[in-house]
Amino acid sequence: MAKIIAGVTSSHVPAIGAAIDNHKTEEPYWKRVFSGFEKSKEWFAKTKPDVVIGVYNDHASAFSVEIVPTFALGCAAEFPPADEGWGPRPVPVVKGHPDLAAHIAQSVILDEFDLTVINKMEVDHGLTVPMNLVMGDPNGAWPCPVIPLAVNVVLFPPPTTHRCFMLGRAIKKAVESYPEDLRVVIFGTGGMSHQISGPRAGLINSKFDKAFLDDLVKNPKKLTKIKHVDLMREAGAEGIELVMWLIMRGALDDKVDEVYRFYTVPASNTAVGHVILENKSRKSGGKAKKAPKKAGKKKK
Amino acid sequence: MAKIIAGVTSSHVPAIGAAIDNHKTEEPYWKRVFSGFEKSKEWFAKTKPDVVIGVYNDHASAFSVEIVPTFALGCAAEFPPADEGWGPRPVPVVKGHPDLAAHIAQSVILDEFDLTVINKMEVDHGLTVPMNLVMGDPNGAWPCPVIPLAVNVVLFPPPTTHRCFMLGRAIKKAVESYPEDLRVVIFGTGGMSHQISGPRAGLINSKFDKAFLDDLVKNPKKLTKIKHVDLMREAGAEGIELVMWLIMRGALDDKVDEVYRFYTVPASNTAVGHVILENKSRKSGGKAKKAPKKAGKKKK
Amino acid sequence: MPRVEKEYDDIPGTFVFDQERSRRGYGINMFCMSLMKAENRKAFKDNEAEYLKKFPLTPEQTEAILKRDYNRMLELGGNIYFTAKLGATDGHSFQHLAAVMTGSTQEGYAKMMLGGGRPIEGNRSKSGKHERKSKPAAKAKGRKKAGSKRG
Amino acid sequence: MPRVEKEYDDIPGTFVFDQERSRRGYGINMFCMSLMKAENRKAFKDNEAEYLKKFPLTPEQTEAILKRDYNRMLELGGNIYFTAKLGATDGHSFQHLAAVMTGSTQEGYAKMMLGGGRPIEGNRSKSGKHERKSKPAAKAKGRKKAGSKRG
Ligand SMILES: [Fe+3]
Ligand SMILES: [Fe+3]
Repeated sequence: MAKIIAGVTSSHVPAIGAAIDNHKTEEPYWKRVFSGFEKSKEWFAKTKPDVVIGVYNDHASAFSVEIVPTFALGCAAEFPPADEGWGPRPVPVVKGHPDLAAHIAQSVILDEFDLTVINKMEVDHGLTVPMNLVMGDPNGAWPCPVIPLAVNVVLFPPPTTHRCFMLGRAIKKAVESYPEDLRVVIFGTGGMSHQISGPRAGLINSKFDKAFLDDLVKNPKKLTKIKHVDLMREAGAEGIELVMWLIMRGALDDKVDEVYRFYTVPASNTAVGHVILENKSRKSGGKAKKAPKKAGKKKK
Repeated sequence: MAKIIAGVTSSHVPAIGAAIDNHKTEEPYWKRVFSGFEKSKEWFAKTKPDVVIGVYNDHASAFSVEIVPTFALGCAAEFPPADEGWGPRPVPVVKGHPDLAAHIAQSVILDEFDLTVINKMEVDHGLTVPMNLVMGDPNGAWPCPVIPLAVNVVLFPPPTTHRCFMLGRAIKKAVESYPEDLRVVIFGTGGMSHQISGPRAGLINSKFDKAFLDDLVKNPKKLTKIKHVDLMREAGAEGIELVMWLIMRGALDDKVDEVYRFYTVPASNTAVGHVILENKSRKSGGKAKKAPKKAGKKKK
Repeated sequence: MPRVEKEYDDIPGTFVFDQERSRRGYGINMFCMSLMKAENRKAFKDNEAEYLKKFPLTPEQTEAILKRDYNRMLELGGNIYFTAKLGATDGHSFQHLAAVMTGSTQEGYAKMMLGGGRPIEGNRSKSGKHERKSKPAAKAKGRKKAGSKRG
Repeated sequence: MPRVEKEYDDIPGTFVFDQERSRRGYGINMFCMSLMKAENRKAFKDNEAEYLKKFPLTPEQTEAILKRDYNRMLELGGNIYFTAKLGATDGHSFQHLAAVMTGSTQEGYAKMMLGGGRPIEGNRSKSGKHERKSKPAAKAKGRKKAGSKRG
């Protein structure tokens, strides 16, 4: 059976993508940011997940105001990088995992999440920047398939933190009922505190961010009570992207090991927060030999 | 404050639209069908709602397999008729109610329904055929604005009957918190038993349909326990459209008056079922003078 | 991954359009969607085989479309709400398509419908385990069990 | 219907993109989306005023776009994720746009960010009722209260 073994959060600032694409990662300003992800790349290379579920928000790239899905799960075989106004990022096409994605879609819809199923979509920096940061230089191809889950945070209101947490729970259940041994890592991206619009742009609330990180690890249910207005007030208008981190957290066990944390200000307009959380139970699932082989069970 | 005063269900067979558009309503075959809606037209003309919420399913007209929203609420100012392969139906453009639609969208998303907000959409026979049947000949313009709510029943799985009922409840709450006196009627369309695909096409289960109608009126919670596989088995593969009737029912009071019922077999491939349900409390809401005027309350 | 058997596979004469079928039939369904524009309908009718080359179709799928084999289209991942647009392009009604898919003449099918439609008794499941203990399936002319010809 | 006051209207220097704003700014945002294609960016740059005629824009909206008045675009229903595509078309970064919207030079803005960003103290609410009883807002150079210039 498949299993979610770990969760990763990371901000997804477009300027980070530009720094990578324009080979500026060694400049002092950017080195401060990228050095915080060195350990993450080692962790990812060692962990070698079979699939990543990438929770992110589309920034008016795949979805305009004509159609705005609250939760859109990418079930396609591939997702090309979007042209966000300066040409598509020079990164490989993101390969999906249509079988697992279809299984998750069916499972969470029957669990009463009103998913939008997507079979054609371009993905923007919201997904690909964290992939760069955590997976490293793709060098021609990303190391594993990624199932994109796009969450609306553009048109008010986004889903509540509580709803996001519960969707994470439903995704966990869905993955665990998939009849193939797969080790899955889930990314929650966006945030931390930032406002990139209007006269209050540049807002940073590090105290809020650090408390959010602490609660995310140890007391996520507390975060499921935050109202949108308070998130926007404390973490900036676009800091509301933090709701997505709760999907990641809901998909993990109640108790997790925090194996890494990094926080810095600023990257461009934004506070960068990043944690890696592992399920304590991770060793019992996935490819471990002791897990009974249930895949392929079917009637004659 | 706004109020849902009544609910209407009706099948939405495309051939009924063709019969109307080709002036065949007086032929004996069709007269049997249309005569069942005479009283409904009188009822609608007398009831004169300010807005209709039209729950229907898109038949691969607005949504292909590229993007399939479970629940998509039309918030646009207008919705042109779609060209389903024989040219658009010669009916007027459907005018929406953007203010009420936006209010409902915000309210139900905060109540944890994962709505897709739509600001551009063409509508197919699923919406316009029941409008013809209940509103009568539009003669240039439909009598009131209609907010389309498109429900996925094409790509398996559709939302459960229980989820649909609960969305109805959330819509009721949303409408009742809208600060303008509006009398709203909600349509649930599709069904009843029919299968239009494959070797089992033509399936009709009148016993099931009649029990469904009885339960819909008096014991809707029983219907919230039906599984998709049983709906498809008993009412035909496309009979699963019946899930949408539960949204209508959930938006009404627990106890309702059944003011009209009509059932006939066949219209083309389908059993036609139609009921009109009024809230017992209908007289206390809407434009009644005794309702306190709360609209327009705002800070200086 | 091999197809995991679904509970609904036991419903006779029925192709439930799930994501597995949707993926397989992507080309069929996107072709059918294209017929929502008059100019595309004309281009298709002018040279069907040529028009179909614009879509990712297997040779079997192309053949099923050209032959208007509606059941085969469903088997290959088509969905009726999409394929109905091909029917509309040909000037056919849903009832015509239904007759074709059940292996009936349109007249015979229409007669079955006027007689109350295909009965549910005997048509609930392939395995038979969902049949009720009510009276046996009616045997009236034109009211036949699903899947007698195919599927 | 008149705009019903929202709780988030009390957040200073902030335009929350709700459906009311989305409807108003439809033309601005659809114009910005069109800039996701290189040929459209070129057509726009070749003749901006002419290109804008293809979208449902009010004279105020057209003027705000031509003048690159990013705050005015937000006021008129634009959303930053859309208007950023106009910035990208001009070769500008998000940080440049942020500097413009706060009335700073890009250098001054970048310096504020390097100094820890705009502080939350004093920037929680217009009404002041959401401020904490902690120490008063820092007064460091470049760390200013939002909305001092507009909004
Ligand atoms: Fe973002
Ligand atoms: Fe239908």
